[in-house]
Amino acid sequence: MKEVINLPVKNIEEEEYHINMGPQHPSTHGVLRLVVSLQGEIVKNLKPHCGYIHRGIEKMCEKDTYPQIIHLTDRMDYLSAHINNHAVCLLVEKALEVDVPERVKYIRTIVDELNRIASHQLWWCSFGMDMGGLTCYFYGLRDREHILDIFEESFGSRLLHSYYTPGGLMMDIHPNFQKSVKDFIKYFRRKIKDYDDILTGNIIMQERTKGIGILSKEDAISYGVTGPSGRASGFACDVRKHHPYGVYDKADFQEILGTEGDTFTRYMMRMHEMRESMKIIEQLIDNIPAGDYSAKMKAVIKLPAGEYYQRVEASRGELGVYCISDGNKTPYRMKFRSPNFSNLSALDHMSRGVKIADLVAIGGSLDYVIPDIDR
Amino acid sequence: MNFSIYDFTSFNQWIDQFLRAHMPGFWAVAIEMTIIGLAILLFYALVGLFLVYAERKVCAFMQNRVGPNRVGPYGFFQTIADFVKLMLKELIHIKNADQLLFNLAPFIIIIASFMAIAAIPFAKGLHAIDFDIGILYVIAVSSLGVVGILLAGWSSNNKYSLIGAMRSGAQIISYELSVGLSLVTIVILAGTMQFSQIVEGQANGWFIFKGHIPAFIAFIIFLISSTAETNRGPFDLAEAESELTAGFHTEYSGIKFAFFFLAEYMNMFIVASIAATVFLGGWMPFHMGGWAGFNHIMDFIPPFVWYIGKTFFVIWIMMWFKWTFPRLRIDQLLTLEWKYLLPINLVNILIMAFVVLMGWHF
Amino acid sequence: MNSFFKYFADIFRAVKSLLTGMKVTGRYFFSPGEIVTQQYPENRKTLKMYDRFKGEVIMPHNEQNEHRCTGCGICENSCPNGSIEILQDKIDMPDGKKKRIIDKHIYHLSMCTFCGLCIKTCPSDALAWGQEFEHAVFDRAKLTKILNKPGSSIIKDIVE
Amino acid sequence: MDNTALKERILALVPDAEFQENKQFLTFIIPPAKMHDLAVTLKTDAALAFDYLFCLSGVDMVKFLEVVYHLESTAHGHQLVLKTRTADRDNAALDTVCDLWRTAEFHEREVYDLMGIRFTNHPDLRRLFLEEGWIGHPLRKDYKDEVNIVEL
Repeated sequence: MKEVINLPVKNIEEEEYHINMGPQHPSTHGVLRLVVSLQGEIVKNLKPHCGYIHRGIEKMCEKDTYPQIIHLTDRMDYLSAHINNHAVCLLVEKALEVDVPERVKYIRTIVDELNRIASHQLWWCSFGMDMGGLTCYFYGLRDREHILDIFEESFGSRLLHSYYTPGGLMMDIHPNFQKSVKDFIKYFRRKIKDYDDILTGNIIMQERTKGIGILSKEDAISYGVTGPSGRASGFACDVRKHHPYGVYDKADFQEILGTEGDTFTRYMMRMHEMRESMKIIEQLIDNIPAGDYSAKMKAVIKLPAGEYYQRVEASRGELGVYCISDGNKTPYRMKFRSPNFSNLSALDHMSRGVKIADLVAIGGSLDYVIPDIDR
Repeated sequence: MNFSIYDFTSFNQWIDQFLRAHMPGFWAVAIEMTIIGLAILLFYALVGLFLVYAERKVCAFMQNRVGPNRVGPYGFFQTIADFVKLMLKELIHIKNADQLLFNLAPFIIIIASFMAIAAIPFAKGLHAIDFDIGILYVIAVSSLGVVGILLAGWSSNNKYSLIGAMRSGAQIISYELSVGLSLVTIVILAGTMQFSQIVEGQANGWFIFKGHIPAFIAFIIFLISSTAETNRGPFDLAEAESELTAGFHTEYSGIKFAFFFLAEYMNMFIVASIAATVFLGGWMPFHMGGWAGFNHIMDFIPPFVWYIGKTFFVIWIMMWFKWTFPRLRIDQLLTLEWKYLLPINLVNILIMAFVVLMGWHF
Repeated sequence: MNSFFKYFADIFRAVKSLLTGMKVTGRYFFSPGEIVTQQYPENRKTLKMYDRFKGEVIMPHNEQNEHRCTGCGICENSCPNGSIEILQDKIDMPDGKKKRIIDKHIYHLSMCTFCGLCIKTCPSDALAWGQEFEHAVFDRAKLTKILNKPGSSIIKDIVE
Repeated sequence: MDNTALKERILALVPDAEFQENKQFLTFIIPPAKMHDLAVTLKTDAALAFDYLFCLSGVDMVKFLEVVYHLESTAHGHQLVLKTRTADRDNAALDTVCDLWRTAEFHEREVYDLMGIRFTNHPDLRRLFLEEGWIGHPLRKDYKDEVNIVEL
């Protein structure tokens, strides 16, 4: 006869189990691993495990000259590559006290905003996919393709451009640039209605996101959640407004703040931001002043010894570049305060007590890009 | 009215008499059953393959894409190529999985959908078996599929599969009610549960027109709840790709996965046929009262074409749902059923009973 | 009574929002003119990349098989990944001096990140972007290219 | 509060804080023992209210290891940079600030992982990017890895 094993009696209702979401999971948008403790379908807590795509960009920067760093920052948050490059360029220009031509500032601002729209389009379509609406994905990519075409025409590549250089730009914009940007704005103003029709107004989506994953303003500040996600909680953190760079001080745009701090507000923030970005581009595109596309720079850029910090508003939040120079042509220490890194740290706090499906929605609304977290 | 040109009854009787004249009755029945079985199997495979192709094309057009267009003309043989690929793929052996149940589950699902197809009338006289409780039989058999899903989820020894299976269980138990009750609404109007008589009853107008408002509401509810019952569209929680990777069939590969895949499409075909038969007149042509010439032209379109056309129309609507809406969450799914569909359905039955009682239908 | 109306208002609102979404997909279903897919291998003949497209680094040669590279090595230094290697050679000039010329300009396409620093820093504009983008090969060694063509020489009037 | 008032205030709170010249930010070097107390005051004092820690970085200055805190007050808009140093390279340990600014939890884990500074009282101090059992801390200047780091 078989021996009867007395297992310890557990209350099944309270029993927790763990599942690994990722590193290969459709909704982690890359190689992020979330160890989720579940009780039934309710998330009790989760632990993010990063580092699957850690390339040591900060260490590599210590070996590279300042123009060479640009091609590394491209690859941090690859969806806002221009904006990352902008941060490094501004830092070098600030350290050397170089005055870049107005034309460069205008072009950089316009390209940054185009990049932001492209990034938010990809966010929108992948958010739709996280929610289970697969058609959204193709509509988002369809419209993003137009921006990538503009980029390809002017800068030669679609995703990782390395277009900015310390002191200016790699090359001047293509003669067609202004026309194609204006065409795109006209096109996208028409197509963004599809986005609202198919996802924003949808009752299923609204019911799934309203009141889910609430992050209070205090928590948002404490966790350093910035960008659209932080602004959804009411945290006025738009670097473009508070520490303007480029020609953002000349453009008229709103910093839209939410109050709820839930998934739906984060969604709406990005939808509004796309429209605000279009507004900025429309104001600037016709006023690009003539001039040189780069300031005169020395062949070998050496930063004076000291510490520099530059903040820019990347499409997912505040990107900070902290550089310590010892006067050489390579930085002594380069630190990137990446927006996704801080945003991810709040995921555990936000997703306690929600269902797995909500966890996916919250993750989608935070819009994390894993290479930016791991660097 | 006269459908004799496309009537299969005499043809069937002729085969039956021919066989019985040449052999004992037992053998005749056995041969008939084999023929019917093979015919349904062939039909099943063809429809399954076509539906996979159709879904890809439909979703591609909705998403501004072209869809499959490499294998054969307009990519028509794409699904056959896929099926060959799936047959040749390795069957992954799962450690610590319950092997018996794990291997059994795909068959349960496919047998359940196979059994349901037997009762569906494709044309006059063209059905495997005409139960006098046809609707009840189909509801009962089609809900057997959930057993397969539960077994698949349980035996895979995978938490994603288990969550998917449990979701599916809750979902199908709830939505079974709505499917049944919305059909009951029409049964009240038709006064029978036999499919052949339901179709005959729609000779002078489909039930969705005859029963006007309550029948229309029942049709909508049937569409929603049958979409849910086939684990499709916005109700695909059991295999929620972005949450559970592939839900209950995460661990399946090769031909076993193909079984799940095929069964999903066949279930869709079955519920669409039921919707077409019960609400849209099945193989009955479209007739307008008083327009004799028009009705005569309609009669010349074969009933099988009518039936397939209506079924694919319903399938197209279900695909339209799937490729438009985001997925529901499990609590929303249950809220929709218990707070909205079920009460509306019950009231709707009362209204229908009242309408029939007062003779307010057409 | 209020909640009764709210119940039906909710249903109405929900159905309306769902129909709005279905209108969008339905519209695209019936308008095949909106299809954006490129039929890639079929449209090879008409497919033209933009002039500035960064396909690969090339060294343009003129009809006399002459290029502009002096072999100074600035591109090699400015490359962040070491994807350029320059093998130099010395030749005797007629006036008795030795002159540095390029022997092989080796370009590892597999390591290139297309940052464009070599092209930007080149003092004699010897390098340029090529529009070729079909780089897939079965052998990794084929991705290592020698940019100066065999037997080529430098254009006469280039001075460092 | 403008920078001069802020400077006086910090020096009043921590008299042995060392002021460091920097064009952009008001920078102080704080002795490690007093760092946490100062942080509590900075966070809670209504006039200071530094509630937003926007960057926390570890720096290896060879002679000592340094942690740099970039602080901002969302209410007042003033910014401040604090640094603490520890000369002990083998058992570097500093007080955590993640009880005040929750974002520090991840940043400190990153610094621990890549720079090897332990943070006492940190709730979950594990390596963040590298696997458990990795030898060495890559961002240190004396880190050697012949296999993975290719010198050009």
